[in-house]
Amino acid sequence: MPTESLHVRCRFFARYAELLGTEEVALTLPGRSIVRDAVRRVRQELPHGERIPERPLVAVNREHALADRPLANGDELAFLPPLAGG
Amino acid sequence: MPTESLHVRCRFFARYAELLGTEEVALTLPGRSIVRDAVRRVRQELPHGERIPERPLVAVNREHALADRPLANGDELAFLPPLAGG
Amino acid sequence: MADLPAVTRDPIDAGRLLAAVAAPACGGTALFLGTVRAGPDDGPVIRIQYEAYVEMLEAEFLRIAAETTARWVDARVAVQHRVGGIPLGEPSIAVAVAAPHRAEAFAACRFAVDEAKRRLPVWKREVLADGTAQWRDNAGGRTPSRPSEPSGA
Amino acid sequence: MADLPAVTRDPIDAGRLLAAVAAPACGGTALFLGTVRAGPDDGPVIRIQYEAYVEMLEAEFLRIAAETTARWVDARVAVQHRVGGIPLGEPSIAVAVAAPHRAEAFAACRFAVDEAKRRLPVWKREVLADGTAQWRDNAGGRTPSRPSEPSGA
Repeated sequence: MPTESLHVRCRFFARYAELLGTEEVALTLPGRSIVRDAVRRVRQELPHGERIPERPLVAVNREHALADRPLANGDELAFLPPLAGG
Repeated sequence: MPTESLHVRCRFFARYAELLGTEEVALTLPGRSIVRDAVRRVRQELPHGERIPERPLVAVNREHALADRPLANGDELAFLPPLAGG
Repeated sequence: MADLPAVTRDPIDAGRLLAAVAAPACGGTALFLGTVRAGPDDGPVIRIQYEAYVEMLEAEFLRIAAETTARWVDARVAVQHRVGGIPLGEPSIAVAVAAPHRAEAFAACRFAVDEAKRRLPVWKREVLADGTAQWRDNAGGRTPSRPSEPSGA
Repeated sequence: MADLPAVTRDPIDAGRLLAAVAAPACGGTALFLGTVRAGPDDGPVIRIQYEAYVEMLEAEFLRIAAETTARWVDARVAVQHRVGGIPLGEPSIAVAVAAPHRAEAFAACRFAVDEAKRRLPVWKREVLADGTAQWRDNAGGRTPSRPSEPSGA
């Protein structure tokens, strides 16, 4: 089974962009990573990453996603602060 | 107790006006009459009065009224065909 | 709302009802429009004439608005019913409710519309292409109407 | 509806949504407008900035519209969310539903609005008169925001 690394794009919105001081990073993850792995990497490796909650709302490719969703190469992850739409 | 006669105005709308060929009649009723008495008089005495149902929807002074509502001198009764508002 | 007539012969302007209920404390506004509808079995209806007991229609619709604000005290309510000839597809009734939150706005609007359908003294006369006409009630019943007027719009 | 953008920076025009859903078979139309509201404890908010994950906002709102027509198959649905700076009192969201009967129109409109509030990736930044700003979520929570931009409208 292929276990090459995955390249994903992480985007941060609203308050999360303010907390991290950035709106976007590229991340390389081991094959068969899931959303939770990407969140952990962001929290451990980005400056101020620990300011992001352990279980933030995340979207993958513009759809709400659960923490155990498998990631694919090229996915766009979005870290979403508590919503205020409407 | 006063039992002089009552003078009321009866108005007919939409299909009822068509059935009776009139939109309005004046009626004189005994004192202490109720809505049901006025309906009975209309059905018995007006030409084609029997075309009006025995228990039509009636309003008194622009408010829906029950058949046992007492009438007062000068009341305006309205005979309302099945409603179609909205 | 005081500046908006509850009964009109003119086309209903939804924007006027929305403006009439707008208020800083109201975050949700629900509007209902009831429209003259061509049903699948309606035949060639060319226009619909709404007849009303106008004085009672106005009084009853304002009572319904007052009952609505009595039940939802923070709601602002505007109501309007059109009478006379109404072309297919144009609204005959409008109810707008603004409230602090959406649940109240929806519930109050629904209440006022349901009461209106049940209580307003209005009758619907459908004029068909062949010149005949029929009364149509809210239960779907049809009764012939005399062709008592010329069929021009 | 195809000709109406689901996301806009311009003022929401309720008439356009109503026109987009109008159809001969639809006798009832329900419209909801969510408005930027000044609550009793809101302080001197001078404007509200709606930020969004715009690509997802558009996709998610259209998914909600599609889910609504999947549940109410005779309903016609139009949705719109405004982003950017929105003055107090102007709508930020609009949902219009036309359906053959009013019960469906109300239920489908309410469903779409509830889903929108729960799912749309939008954030509300309140700018206060003293130049500070705060994020405001749908649960009523407030979090300070950095004054990262000039406070002019």
